[in-house]
Amino acid sequence: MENGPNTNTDEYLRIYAQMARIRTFEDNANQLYLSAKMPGLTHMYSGQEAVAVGICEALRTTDKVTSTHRGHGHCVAKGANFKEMFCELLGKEEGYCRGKGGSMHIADQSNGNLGANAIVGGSMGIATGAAFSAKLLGTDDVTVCFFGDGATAQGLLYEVMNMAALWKLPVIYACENNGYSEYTKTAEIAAGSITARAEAFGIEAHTVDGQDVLAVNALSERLVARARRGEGPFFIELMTYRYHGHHVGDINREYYRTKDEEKHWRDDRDPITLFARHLMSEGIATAEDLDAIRAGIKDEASAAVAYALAAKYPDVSEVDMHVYAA
Amino acid sequence: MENGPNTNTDEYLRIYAQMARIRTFEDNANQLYLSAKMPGLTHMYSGQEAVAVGICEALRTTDKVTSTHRGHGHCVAKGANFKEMFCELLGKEEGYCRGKGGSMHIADQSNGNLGANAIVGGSMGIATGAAFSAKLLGTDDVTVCFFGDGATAQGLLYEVMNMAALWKLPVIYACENNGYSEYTKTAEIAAGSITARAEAFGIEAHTVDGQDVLAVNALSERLVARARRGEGPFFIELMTYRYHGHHVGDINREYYRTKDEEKHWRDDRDPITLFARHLMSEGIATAEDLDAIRAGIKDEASAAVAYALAAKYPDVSEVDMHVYAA
Amino acid sequence: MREITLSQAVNEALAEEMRRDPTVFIIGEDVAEAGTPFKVLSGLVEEFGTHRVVDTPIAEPGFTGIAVGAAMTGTRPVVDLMFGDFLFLIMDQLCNQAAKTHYMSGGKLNVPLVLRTNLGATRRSAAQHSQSLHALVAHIPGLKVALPSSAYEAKGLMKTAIRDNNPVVIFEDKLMYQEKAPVPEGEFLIPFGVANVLREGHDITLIGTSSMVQVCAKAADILAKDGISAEVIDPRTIVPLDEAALVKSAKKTSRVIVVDEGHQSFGVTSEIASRINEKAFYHLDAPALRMGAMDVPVPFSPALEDITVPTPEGVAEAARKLVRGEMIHAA
Amino acid sequence: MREITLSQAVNEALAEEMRRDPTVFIIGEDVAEAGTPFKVLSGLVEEFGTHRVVDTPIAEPGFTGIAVGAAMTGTRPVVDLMFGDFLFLIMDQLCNQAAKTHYMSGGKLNVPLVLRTNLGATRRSAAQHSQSLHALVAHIPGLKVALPSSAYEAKGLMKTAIRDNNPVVIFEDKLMYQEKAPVPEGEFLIPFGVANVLREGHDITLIGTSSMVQVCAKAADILAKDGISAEVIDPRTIVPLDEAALVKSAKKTSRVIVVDEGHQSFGVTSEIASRINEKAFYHLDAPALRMGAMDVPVPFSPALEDITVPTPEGVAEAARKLVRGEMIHAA
Ligand SMILES: Cc1ncc(C[n+]2csc(CCOP(=O)(O)OP(=O)(O)O)c2C)c(N)n1
Ligand SMILES: Cc1ncc(C[n+]2csc(CCOP(=O)(O)OP(=O)(O)O)c2C)c(N)n1
Ligand SMILES: [Mg+2]
Ligand SMILES: [Mg+2]
Repeated sequence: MENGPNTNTDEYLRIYAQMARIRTFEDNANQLYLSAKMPGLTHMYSGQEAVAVGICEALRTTDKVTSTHRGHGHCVAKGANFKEMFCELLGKEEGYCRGKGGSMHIADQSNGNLGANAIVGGSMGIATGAAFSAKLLGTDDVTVCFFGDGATAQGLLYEVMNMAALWKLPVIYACENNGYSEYTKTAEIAAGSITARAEAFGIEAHTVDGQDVLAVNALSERLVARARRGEGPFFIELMTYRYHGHHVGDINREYYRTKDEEKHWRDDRDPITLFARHLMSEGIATAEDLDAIRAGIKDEASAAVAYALAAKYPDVSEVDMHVYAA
Repeated sequence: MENGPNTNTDEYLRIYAQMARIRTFEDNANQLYLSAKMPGLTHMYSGQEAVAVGICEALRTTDKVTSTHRGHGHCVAKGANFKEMFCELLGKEEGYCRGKGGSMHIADQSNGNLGANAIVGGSMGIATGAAFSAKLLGTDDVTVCFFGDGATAQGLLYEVMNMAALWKLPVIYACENNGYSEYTKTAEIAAGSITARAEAFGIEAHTVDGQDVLAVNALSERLVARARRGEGPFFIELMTYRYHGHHVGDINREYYRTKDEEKHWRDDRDPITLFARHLMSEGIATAEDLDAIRAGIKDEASAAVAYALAAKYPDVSEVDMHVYAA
Repeated sequence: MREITLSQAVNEALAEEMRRDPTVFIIGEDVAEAGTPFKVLSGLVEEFGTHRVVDTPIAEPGFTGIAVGAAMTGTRPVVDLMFGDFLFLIMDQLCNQAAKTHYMSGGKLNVPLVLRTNLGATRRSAAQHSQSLHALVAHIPGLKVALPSSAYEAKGLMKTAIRDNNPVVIFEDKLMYQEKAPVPEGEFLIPFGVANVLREGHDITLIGTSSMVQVCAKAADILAKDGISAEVIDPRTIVPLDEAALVKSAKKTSRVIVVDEGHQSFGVTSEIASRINEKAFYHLDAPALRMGAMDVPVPFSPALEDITVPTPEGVAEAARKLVRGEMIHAA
Repeated sequence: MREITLSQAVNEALAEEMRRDPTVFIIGEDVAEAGTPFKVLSGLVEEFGTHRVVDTPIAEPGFTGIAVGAAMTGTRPVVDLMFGDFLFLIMDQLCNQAAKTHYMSGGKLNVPLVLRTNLGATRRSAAQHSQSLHALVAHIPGLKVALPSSAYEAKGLMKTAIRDNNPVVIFEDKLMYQEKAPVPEGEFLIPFGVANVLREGHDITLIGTSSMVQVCAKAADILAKDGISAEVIDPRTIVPLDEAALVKSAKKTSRVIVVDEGHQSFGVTSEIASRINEKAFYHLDAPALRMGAMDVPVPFSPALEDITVPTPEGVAEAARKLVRGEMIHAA
C-alpha cells in the first residue's frame, strides 16, 4: 500500500475506525431491514468504504460533499453520528432530517453533507453549484460530488463538467465504479472510457484502486489541495465493489453476477481487511488494537439503534411544516 | 479542393445548384422578413451551405435527417421544394406542415427530413431513435443528426452517443461549428475538445472544413457507406460560419464579432464561390453555366414566394385538428 | 374467471401485442434479464430477444428521445420509466417533442409511443420515489393519459395504448403490482375515454382514479353500512376524459367527491371538479369536493406519509358530511 | 409618476437587489454582454461583473442544478431561463431537487433561488417557444409562482422573490417587455399572496393572471359600455394564492370568469374555479367559468395562433352571457 501524507498513527487509526464505522452502520441497517424494523428499502455501502473515507479524510468540515442513494458511507465519512443517522433511517423526529428524508435523502448540513439523492446523477449540479458558491463568496472550500458508474450515463454530468472546466470550479467528481448499476454490468451501459469523457472537457482525470484507502487518500489530498488553490476541477474514477445486492431486498443475484466474484472481492479485496493488514505489518497497530476499535464501534451502533428504535416519530402536525422556509 | 467520389459533371452541377438554392431561399426569406411579410423570426443558413449539401448528397431519399432552428438549409438539401417551404414560412395551408410548424419546425416527411427543432439539441434523441428503427426494422437507412456547436452543451448528446455507440446504430452526428451560439463565441461555452468528447464514447470522430463542399461530401460518402454496413456511429465536426445574425433581427453584431471577421468569411471562404472557382478551373462549368443555374433558381424562388404570399391560410377550423392522430 | 396480478396483466398485454406486431419493442433500464425492479417484464426478453426488450443506461432523457425518434419512423416503442418521479427528467422529450410532433408537422408525422410508469405513495420511498404526476402530463395537449385501477384495466388499457397512434402515458399504481383481479383469458381492449361505473348509487358520486378507485369502493362499503348509497366511477383515462358519464352521475346524485392521489392543488381533482361544476351546477346540492394528496413533498416517515393520501375512512367521512349538508366550505 | 417598461422594471429590481446583497447573482444564456435576447439585463454585467452576471453554455439542466447547489450554500441565484418552454428541460432540478430540499432535509437546507422565465403566445414563435407552463410548476409543493402583470408588478414581485428563502418561479409576459407603466422611483416590495383589485365592480368578477389581466381590464371597459360593472382581480401569485380575496369578490358579484393563458385543461383556471366554487357555491348564480388557452399546441400560422388565446371581446361576450343568465353549460 502506498503511504499517504497522513502518516501519523492517530490519523491511520482514525481512517481505520471510519471505515469500520461504515461497515458496522450498514450491518446494523441491514439487520433492521431483515427484521422488518426499518421502513422501505436501503442501499448498502459495504465494500466501498475506502472510497468515502479516503476522500473525506482529505476534506475539512466546511468542505462540501453531495451523496447518492447509496449514501450512508459518505454521511459517516463526512462526520455524521450514528444516533441521528439511525433515527433518520427509521423516520424518527431526531433524525438528521426529522425523519422526512430517510435513507435516500439523508443530509448533514453541520458537516457539509448536502444530502443523498434518490435521482441518479441528481446531485451533480448541486455539487458544482456548491463549488460555484465557494468561488463567488471567496471561501476556499472544495466540494466532492460522489456518484456511481451508472450515473455517468446521465447527461447532466457532461453539462456541469463543461461549466466546471470553463469556470475552474473547486469541485472533484468522484465516480465510484462498483461494476454495476442495479442489475447491469458497467460494460453494458458505458461505451468508451469514463475518464476520457472528463478529459475531453479538459478535466484532469485519475483512476485509482478504490479498495486501497491510502491510495485514495493520497490522491485526494493532492487533488483537494490543488482544487483549493483554484486548479480544479478534477475527476477520479475509483474501482470498487458493493458486497450486498443493489438494495437490501436484492437477494438472488446470480443472474447478473456470480457468487465467486462476490467471494473474491470479499475475501481478497476487502478495504478494511487490507488496511488492517497494512497497519499490522507496519507495526502501527496490533490485531487487539483493531479489535478494540471495532468493538467500541459495535457498542456505539447498538446503543444508537436501540435509541432510534425507542425514539418518537415526528408529530403529525409536522406533515406540512418545512414545505416552505420562513 | 479534394475530389470526392461524385465526380461526374451532373453531380457536380447538382451540388452547385443545391448550394445556390439554399442561398437563394435564404435571401428571399430574409427579404420577406425585412419587408414585414413573414410572421416571426427566422435563422439564416447562408454561409453554411457546403455542410448541408455535402452531407445530404451522400444520402438517399429514405435516409433520415433531423434539423435545427437554423434548418432551411437541411430541408432544401434533403430535397424539399420552395413552394411548400415558403408556404410554411408564411403560415399557409399548403406549407409542408400546413402552416402549423413554421420555420422552426419545418419537416418534410417525404424526403426523410424529420423536422427542424426549436429546442437546441432537441432532435438528438429523435435522430438516434430513427437509427434505432432502421436497425430494428432491418432497413439499411442511415440518419444524420445536424446540430450546432452550442448544442454540444446539452447533456442529451452524451446520453444518446453512449447508446448509439453501445448499440452500433447507423447515425452520424454532424456538429456544425459556426463559431457562435447566439451572441457567444464557442470557445467561451465549450471546454476541451468537441471531437474528443465523441471519441471518449468510442465514436470515431472527424473534423472537416465545412466550406469545402467536396471535402464534406467525400467524408460523408465514406462514413454513410460504413454506417450503412453497421460500422457506425460517427461524429463529424464541420468548421463553418453563418453570415447573418443569429436570427434575422440580429442586426448590430459588433459587440460579439467584428465586421472584418464577417467580411473575411464572406470574401475568402464562401462555399459557393469556392466551389464555382473549382468547377471553372477544372473546366467542368463556365461562369455562364453557373449564372444560368443561379438565374433559374432565382426565378423559381420568386415564383414560389409570389405563390406563397397569395396562398391561403389554414381555415380556423384547423386549429384543433392534428392534436391527436386518428 | 382466472385471477392474475396487475404485473402479470401488464406482462400479458405486452407479450400479446409484441407477438401481434413486430414493430413493438420495450426500452428502459433493467427491462431485459432483470425484468424491471418490480419484475413486471419477467420472461419477455426470453421470448422476444434483446433487440426488442432493450436494456438502457441510466439516461431517461436519452432513451425517451430515442423512443420518440423510433416512433416517428415506423416502430411502436413502449418506454419503461422506472418511477413516475423520473418524468421530470424527460419532460422535454415527452412534452416538447412527442406531444407536439403530430400537430407541428400538420398531421404528417406520428408518434405512437407508450410510456409506462407508475404513481403512488405509502411505500416509504420518500419524496423522489412516491409522486403521482399524472396531472402534469394531462395538461399537455397531444398526450393521452391512462390510469388503470386493476389488473383487468391494466391489460385492456395497455393494449389500447400500444395500438393508439399517439403518445400515451400509462401510470400504474406501484402498490397494486402484486394485487390480483379477474382477467379473462382471451384478448380484449378497453377503449379510451369511456368511464367505468363500478357501482351504482343514488346519494353521492365518488369519482376515483387509479389507486383511489379502490379507496372509493371501500368508502362506498363503509357508507352502505350507514345507509348511504354511493355511485363509484373510474374515468380510466383522464385524457380523453369521459365528461358525459361523470356529469350524468353528478346530475343523478347531486353530490360529488373527486379522489386522486396527485397533489390536490392544480391537480386532477380540480379539473374534474371544474367540469362537473360547470356542467351540472344547477343539479348539485353542494360543489364537487376535491380530495387529492396533500400539497407537501411525500415525507419518508411512516407517521407522516400515511396521512398525506386520501383514505376510505376520510372519503366516507367527507361523503357523510356532504350528504348531511354539513360541508363547512359551502357556507 | 415616471413610466418605465417591464424590461426596465425587472432590470431595476435586479440591480437594486444585487447592490443590496452581494450574494445575489444572475446565471443563464447570453445574460452578460448580450443582456438576454429580450435585452432585459442590459447594463448589469457592466456594473456587477461577469462573476455575478454569468453567461452559461446552452445547458439548462446543468446551470439550473448549479444554481440549486449555489442556493443551498449561501448565495441567491437568479436563473434566467430564456423561454418558459425550456422548463421542460429543468423540471428535475426544479421539482425533484429545489422544491423538495427544504422539506426533505427537515428544514435544515434552504434553496433561495429565483427562476425568471416567461410565458405567452401570439408572437409567431410556434409550439416550442409560446407555452405558458405556470400551472405545472404551481402543482409542485415547495415552489412559489409569481405572475407579474405590469412593469410595476414585475419590479415589486421580483424584489420580493429575491428575498424569499424558497425557490420562486417568475413568469414574465414576453409581449409586455416593451410596455410601459407607472413605477415609483424608490424601493418597494409587493408581498406574495396578496391579490390586487384593479377595478371594483358589482355584476361580475374577472380574475386574470399575467397577460390576461389586461385582457380582463379591456373586457371590463367593453362591459362598462353595456352597463355591466366588472370587478377585475389579479392574484399576482398563484402559489401562494389569495383565495380569500377571490372568494370575497365572488360572493359580492356572484358571477366569476377566470382567465389565464395556460392551457385550460388541468390548468390554473381549473384550480381557481374549483376554489371559488367550493367556498362561494351558494352565492354564485352560475359556476365560475374557465377561460384558458385552447388545449392545442400553439400553432405557428397567425390565422390559427390568435384564436387559441382569450381576447377582451371573448371575455366580454362570455361575461354578458353570464350576467344575462345564458351560460349554455349551466343547463
Ligand atoms: C434518474 C434515476 N434513474 C433510475 C433510478 C433507479 N436507480 C436507482 S440506483 C440505480 C443504479 C445506479 O447505479 P450507479 O450509479 O452505478 O450506483 P450504485 O447503485 O452502483 O452505487 C438506478 C438505475 C434512479 N433512482 N434515478
Ligand atoms: C434548449 C434551448 N435553449 C436555448 C435556446 C435559445 N437558442 C436558440 S438558438 C441558440 C444558439 C444555438 O447555437 P448553435 O447550437 O451553435 O447553433 P447556431 O445557432 O449557431 O446554428 C440558442 C441559445 C433554445 N432554442 N433551446
Ligand atoms: Mg455502480
Ligand atoms: Mg453555432
